[in-house]
Amino acid sequence: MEYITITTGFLIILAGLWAIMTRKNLIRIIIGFSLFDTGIHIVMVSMAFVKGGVAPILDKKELLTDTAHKIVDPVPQALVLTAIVIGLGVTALMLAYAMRLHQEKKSLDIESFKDLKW
Amino acid sequence: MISPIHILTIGLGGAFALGFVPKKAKDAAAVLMLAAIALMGVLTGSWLIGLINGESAQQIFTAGFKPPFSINLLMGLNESVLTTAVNFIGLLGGIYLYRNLKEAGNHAVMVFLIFIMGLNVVIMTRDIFNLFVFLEIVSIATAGLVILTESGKSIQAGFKYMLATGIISGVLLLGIIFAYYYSGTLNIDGLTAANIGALKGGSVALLLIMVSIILELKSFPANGWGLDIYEGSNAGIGAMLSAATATAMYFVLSKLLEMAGSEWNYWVALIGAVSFVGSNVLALKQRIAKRLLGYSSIGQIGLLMIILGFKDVLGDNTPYVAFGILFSHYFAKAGLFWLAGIVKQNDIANWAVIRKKPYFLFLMGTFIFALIGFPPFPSFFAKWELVMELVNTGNLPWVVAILFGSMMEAVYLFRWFGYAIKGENENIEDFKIEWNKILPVGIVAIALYVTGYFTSQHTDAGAAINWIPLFFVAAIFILDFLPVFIKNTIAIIGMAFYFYTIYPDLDNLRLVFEAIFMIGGILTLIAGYAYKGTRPGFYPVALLMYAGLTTIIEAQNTLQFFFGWELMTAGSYFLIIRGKRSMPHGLSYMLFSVGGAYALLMGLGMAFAGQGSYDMSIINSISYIPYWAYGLLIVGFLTKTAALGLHIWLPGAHGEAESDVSPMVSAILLKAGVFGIVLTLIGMGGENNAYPWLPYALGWLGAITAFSGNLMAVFQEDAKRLLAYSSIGQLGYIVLGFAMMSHLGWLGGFSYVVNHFLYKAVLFLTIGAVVLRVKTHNMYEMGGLIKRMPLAFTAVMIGIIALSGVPPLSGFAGKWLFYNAILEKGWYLQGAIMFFSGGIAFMYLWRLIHTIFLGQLKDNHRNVKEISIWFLIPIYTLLAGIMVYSVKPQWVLQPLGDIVAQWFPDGQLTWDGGTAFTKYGHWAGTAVAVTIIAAFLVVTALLMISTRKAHKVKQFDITYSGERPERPETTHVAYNVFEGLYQAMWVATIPLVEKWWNKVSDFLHDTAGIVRRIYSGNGQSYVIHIVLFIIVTYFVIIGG
Amino acid sequence: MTIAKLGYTLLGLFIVWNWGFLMGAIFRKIGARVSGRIGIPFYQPWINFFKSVGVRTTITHGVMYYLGPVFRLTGGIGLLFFMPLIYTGDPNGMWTNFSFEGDLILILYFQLFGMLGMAMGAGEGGHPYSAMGIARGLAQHAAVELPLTLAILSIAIQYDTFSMYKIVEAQQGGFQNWVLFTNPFAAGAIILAMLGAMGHSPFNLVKAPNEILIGPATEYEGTYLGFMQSAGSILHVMEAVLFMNLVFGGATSWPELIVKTFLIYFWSVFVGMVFPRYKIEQSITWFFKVPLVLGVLAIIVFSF
Amino acid sequence: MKKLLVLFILAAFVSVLYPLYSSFHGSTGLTEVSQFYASKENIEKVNSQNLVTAVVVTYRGLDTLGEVTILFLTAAIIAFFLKKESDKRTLRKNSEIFKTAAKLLIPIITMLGIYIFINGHLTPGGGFQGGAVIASAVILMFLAFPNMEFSHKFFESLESVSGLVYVGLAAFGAILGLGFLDNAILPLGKFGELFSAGAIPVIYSFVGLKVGAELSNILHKFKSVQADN
Amino acid sequence: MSEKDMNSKVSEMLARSEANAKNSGKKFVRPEDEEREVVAPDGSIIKVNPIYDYFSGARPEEEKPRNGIVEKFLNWARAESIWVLGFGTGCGSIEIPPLVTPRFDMFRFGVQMRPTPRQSNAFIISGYLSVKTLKRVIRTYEQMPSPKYVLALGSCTINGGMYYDSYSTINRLDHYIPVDVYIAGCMPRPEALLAGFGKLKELIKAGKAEKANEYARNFDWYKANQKKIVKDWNMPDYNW
Repeated sequence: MEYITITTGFLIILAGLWAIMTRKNLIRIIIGFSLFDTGIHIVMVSMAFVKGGVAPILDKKELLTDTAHKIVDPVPQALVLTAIVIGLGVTALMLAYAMRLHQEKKSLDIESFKDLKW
Repeated sequence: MISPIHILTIGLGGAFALGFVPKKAKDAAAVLMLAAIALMGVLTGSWLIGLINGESAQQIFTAGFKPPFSINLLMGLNESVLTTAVNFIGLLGGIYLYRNLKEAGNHAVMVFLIFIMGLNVVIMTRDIFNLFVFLEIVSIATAGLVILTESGKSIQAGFKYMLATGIISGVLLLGIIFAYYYSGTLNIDGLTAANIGALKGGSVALLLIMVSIILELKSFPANGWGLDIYEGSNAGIGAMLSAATATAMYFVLSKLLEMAGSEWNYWVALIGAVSFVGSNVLALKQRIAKRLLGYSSIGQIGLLMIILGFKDVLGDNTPYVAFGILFSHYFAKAGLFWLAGIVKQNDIANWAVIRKKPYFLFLMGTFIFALIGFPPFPSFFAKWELVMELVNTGNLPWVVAILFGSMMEAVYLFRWFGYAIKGENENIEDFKIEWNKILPVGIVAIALYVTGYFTSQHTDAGAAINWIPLFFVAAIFILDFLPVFIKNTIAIIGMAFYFYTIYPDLDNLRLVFEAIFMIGGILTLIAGYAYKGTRPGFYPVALLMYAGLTTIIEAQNTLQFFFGWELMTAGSYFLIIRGKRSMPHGLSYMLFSVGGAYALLMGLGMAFAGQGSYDMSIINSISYIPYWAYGLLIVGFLTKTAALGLHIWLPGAHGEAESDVSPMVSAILLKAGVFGIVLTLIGMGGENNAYPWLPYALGWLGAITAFSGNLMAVFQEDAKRLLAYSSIGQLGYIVLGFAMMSHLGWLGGFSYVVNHFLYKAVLFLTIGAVVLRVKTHNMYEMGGLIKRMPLAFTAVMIGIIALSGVPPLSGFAGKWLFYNAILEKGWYLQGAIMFFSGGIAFMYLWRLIHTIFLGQLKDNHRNVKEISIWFLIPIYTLLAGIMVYSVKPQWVLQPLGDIVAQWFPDGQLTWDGGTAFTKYGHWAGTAVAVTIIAAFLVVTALLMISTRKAHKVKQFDITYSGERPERPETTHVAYNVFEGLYQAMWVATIPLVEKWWNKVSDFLHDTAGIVRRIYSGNGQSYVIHIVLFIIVTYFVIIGG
Repeated sequence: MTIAKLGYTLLGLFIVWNWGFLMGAIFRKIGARVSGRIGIPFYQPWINFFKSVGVRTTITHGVMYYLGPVFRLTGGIGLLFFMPLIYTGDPNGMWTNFSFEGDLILILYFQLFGMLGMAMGAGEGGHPYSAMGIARGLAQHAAVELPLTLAILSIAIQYDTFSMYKIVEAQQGGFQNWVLFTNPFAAGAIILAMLGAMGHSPFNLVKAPNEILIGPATEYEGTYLGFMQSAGSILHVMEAVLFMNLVFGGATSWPELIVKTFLIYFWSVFVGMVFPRYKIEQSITWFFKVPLVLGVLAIIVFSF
Repeated sequence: MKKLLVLFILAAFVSVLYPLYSSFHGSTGLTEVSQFYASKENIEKVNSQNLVTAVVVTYRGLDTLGEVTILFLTAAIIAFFLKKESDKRTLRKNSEIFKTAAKLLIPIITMLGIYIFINGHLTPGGGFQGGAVIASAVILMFLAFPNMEFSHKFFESLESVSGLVYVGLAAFGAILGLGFLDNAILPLGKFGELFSAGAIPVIYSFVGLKVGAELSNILHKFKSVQADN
Repeated sequence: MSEKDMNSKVSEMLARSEANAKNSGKKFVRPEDEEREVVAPDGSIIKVNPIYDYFSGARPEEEKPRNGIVEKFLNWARAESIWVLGFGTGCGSIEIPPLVTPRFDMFRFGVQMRPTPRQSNAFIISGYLSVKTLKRVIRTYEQMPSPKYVLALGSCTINGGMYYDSYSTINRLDHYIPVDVYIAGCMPRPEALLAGFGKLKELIKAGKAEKANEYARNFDWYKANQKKIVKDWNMPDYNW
């Protein structure tokens, strides 16, 4: 199970990077970035998985005893929550930027924003 | 004391509270923000004071659990210093950006506040994921602040920044989660204990963490986005990024480096070195001020990374060194960015406009000198300590890299500064002054001086520095508004009094040089009375140079010596660049000086290595690769004496300087280099030293320098350049003399030192005064001035006779001693070259006196007056010195001989009355003078008797084949007089050295021009750089 | 002692002055006879001198113009003062003049004294040709000095002294002891460099008669000219004495001095009769070729 | 060509990541930290049924504070970045079915959101999730009633108030000496009930409100600058 | 400034001067001899008069011979040391070079050529003398130190010879400068010249060759004659 997710995660990371590095359209690049981020989140979640563990929500009585051996790791899950929100913020901001860039040059091609160089 | 966690409370609370401030009360929002930052500053500042006074560091636990189970923060000494610094600069930056923030509205104010708060937490946090979160806060806030003052460029820069930092933080996150996976903890101390680097995957996780932090520091070459943001954003934001963010990130790196383990030290240092050198080389080609500052910031961070990488080597000194560099960078870079915002000029050539408000120029100079590491700024002491320790531990390649990078930095910063001082500024719009923008700049400038002073007090060697001359300079600087007459009097009295108080403490060797520096200084300052007005800026810089010179003489330890050396360099740089056309020459002077100073620094480092002391006596017993050490010291000093190969700065610098500055920099300043060489050669162990090849090479260098300097002088059309080249030649003699390492050679050298001071001061002062009258340097535009300025002519005549070494005047003493020394030493070919140089010298001397004073008087000079009395006073005082020396050479040579006898005791020179005897020959100076003068007088009397009725004719009463000349210009043979000699010897005048240095310069600039094309401006390629950087570091560090 | 010495020296000066005039006349005469003329009477230089001194009007361009001939004549006289003329075996002998005041280096540098003064004096005359002549002269002088210095240094190494007297002393006892034979490279360099120092054709572009009038002296007339003629005659003899002392074993008596200086002078005149005038760059290049190589060889032979 | 280069770079990057991947072998147990969180005494000390929430709000509460700050920051930046409002657009009228459905759904979605964050310490979900659900209601509102005037003042005030309360609660702990963000400043209550886990539900509620307000704000800004082209 | 510009400027100046001369009725002055103004380094204006400012121009004075024996000795020396100024002023200069050949060999008489007037005491006016050359002759003659002697070679110097009616040559040399010895003929051969030298020697030794003093004594007369014939007089009255 965890191998599937972690493999998927890494593949999504690579796909995201591919998009960032090859696409010309800003929106696609942002999507690529989103993919990259998501891939990392998936990798993070994979870390949390413990064979045979259940979600760390102690809504059943039996979970309250020897909890540590029955649940999956809550920490990466907490981390991924934070990471997702951060990714959301960054993506939102990037989109805002893309909008403004489009207003500036009426183009979404990343090649057309090279006023600063060298 | 209040818990540091309330920084968060204040920062976030303030930010959230800002939401309630009505949109229209713009001032209220900005003031609230400043108050919040100030409050954070007070909080951290109180911690700083407390921790300095011995309180223990405090751990802050959140959520009531101990780490590693909850996030904890640490407030230690380092943290308190850095958070205080961040809040301080944040406050100043807030003040600077007051208007921008106010106009941008509440939201922008919030962002700024959160930015500062985020940096505080980044510094304090001890949890790696928390670090990630707050790093994201900082970078998102940065992305927001970039567009504070919106332009197309800033938005582009912001987007690239977001893209790049997005990738970097993704990588960081990946690293963090795997680190957690391997170690089971997110606490930095826990991770340190877990030593995850030892595992296969763990090492990669560690690599990802480290590399992403390094990338966040905008390491070369994956830093195009960083440069864009420096260039694209508001200057005030640039200042924040460069000062505050970089400071915080640097501390993060140091935190994580502990976690990564000592094997990472090397890699961090390596990446730092690549970054430092690469970024500074690339900056060479840069002409946009803010981007230039960006390159420089990245370079400085690279340097700091090197320091971090060597923290084991530096040991307890690491904070001292790191903070020294960091604070110089922090204040200076913030100041420069702010200045960039005030001046509002992109192209560095347009910065000439800053001169319209001179105190801004002063501020800029302060920052630039602080960045390069001149005294009295903290970076000077830090760099000193760094180099000393690195050399001490044998890390020479690193020192070379550091010094090379610093050199490159000096190139572009001084080029920029040169534009500011001397560039064309008539057509550039003046900039406006806003008080809220000046205040922070002024504060950081003052802070630089203050921190510099306190940094110096930190070490024993630094505490020994005599600050009195500098305070005198500062006092003169404050009194700069006074007229010349008053300042000049103060300066002369001050110098005279200082000389009077210190001369009893000096040994004879130092007394000779101190007398040249001080008495020469006073005499040349007397000439300053000829100037009118306030002559702004002259006295502080002139006295700065003299302060440096006297510090060199008085130096008890090598740090003091180097301190004085750099002060002198700075002072003389400003003096030189005062000339009308001296911008390029000022630059090359500075670069050679800086290069020489670095050679010196390295040499002194080698002296320090193995001896562990800074006392001046360590030069006498260098044990660590002494050949190199002495060689480097000599090369360092040779840049000041303008030996061939290192001379190209001199002609322009001396030639274009002001009339009374030329003698200062030629007759006096060059002796500082000689003093250094003397010290080095003494250190090498006198006659039977263990390094025979060094003096041998030095001797040849001196001879060839004498030859080519003199030959070049022959072909000059510019009187002052002629004298400048002549100085090169004369210094060649001096170097040759000392290189002989014998009693006679040294006596000859000393004789030349005294003599060169006397006659070169006379010549430069006189020619300078003439130039002031006729307003041109070109000799062919003068002529026949003997009729108008007989006193000046007499001075020059005596000066050139003394220089040429024709008996009976004093120059012959040196020549005579030289030949005896040469015969004794067996350096015949050098001696022959020297004699040949003397013959060549004769040509330029004749040219000097002929084309200026003899021949035809030009029409427009018919009414020029005799040179100013204020020039004549020092000139004739010096002439009196020459005459005394000529008639009674034993009065000068015997004391000099006693000095030399300390190291070269065997008395090859004996005195019998007024006659000097060596093994080879004899010379009775007084008798020769009497004989010649008597013969001269008898012949004169005879001629006067027989031509008593001579008719005095005018300038065109010459035989002209029955015709009459048309104009003085066409009758005066002055232009290209030595064409024949040139046709015979043009081969020797090819400026190979200059070509070589030009090639070097072109190569570096071309390299920079090519390499910097990787910064294509495309955000995507920056991502590729980042990924490549990770890949390369992976393959280099972990290796496949 | 010193007074007596002064007397002898002045007597020597008188002899040298006259000998210089006579030698000049003899060579004019020889030159005339070579071309089939009768030539000037041998006393012509004296007549010329007196005529020059006896002009009725004279001009002056200024103080330095005035002092030019003074410098030149003082240069000649001083050279004689510092040069031991006749070797008598006594270092303080009467004909050693004032050579106790200085050695060979003093002589070498003092040669420049007259040149410098003349250069400045001619400069104030304001005539363009004077300046040209001086410029050429200085350039050529520098080129001559290089091989000359090398050769002199070589001799100094050979005898381990800079003292002119000792150099002469060491060459006594037969012509086989002369530097000419003991140090042929140095002698060769000196003999060739001497041509330049004497200023005859092909190295007479300083005066270059009829090209730049007569160079530095163009504006000088009357008494000035007389002084310069005197200085010229003294300097010619003294140059010859210098080379005689250096290379040809000095002189033990006045006749020997006269014969030797005559021959030395003859050498330069002989070359002058044969070769046409060099241009300045040709002249300099020539001195950098043969004499320089000889000089360097002389140094190498005696320093290793 | 460039793509080939990128492919090559990616291949190299894979080789960087490969050791991570290859050394990953799943987890067989909890880490030391997680075991600490899952230990009985600590469960009782925090008294939150949802362990993830306990970690998010308490143990790693500072991260959450930072995360809220990031959203706040993003909203603020977008607010002053996109402050230029473009002209009103003329949009096609929405169908009646859509509008009616929206009217029906918006309160329900909002309710769901509120439910999620109030019960964050008991069931999966929490402040962020709840806030996001609320924001989706706002999106629906924008889509259904594009011309409706929208008071962002309210959202901004809500945002600030929630933030202040959050920071206040956090600092309160520190002032009380319990620790910054300690949830024990409020009574812990009975395990598994709504009023349990001390300050967690309160904090999470305000987080939810804040996130909802912030996301709505962001969306509103995006909407208001959209031009017709 | 290119050559073309220079030429056009010069011709412009020339035209202006000519026009000025025509309009004002004054004498023609070459453009380069016009008064001009130069700017001193301190910015003040200096007026330059090229004809007078550069020259001393003082009148010559009679130089009394010394007393008795001294003067006799000096006269003998002067006679035995005749230094001729080597300027060829007319067609007869072709007769001078043979004097240095073995056939004539003037050196044996103490005669030799000098390239500069400062060092010469004899001046050979060799044949016809154009007005243009006369100006140069006058300047050169005046620059020679006294005592100085003039040998007029050929009949043209006596009465104009075959050019007696030429518009551009002078008829009588002794109207302009005093002449010591005339050597008649057209042209006289070098032998005649040698004979002339012999005559000059006699005169000098007898103390009769005091024409330089005569020139000083009758300076105004000579000057008036000279200025009458030399139209563009652009020198001071006496050239030192």
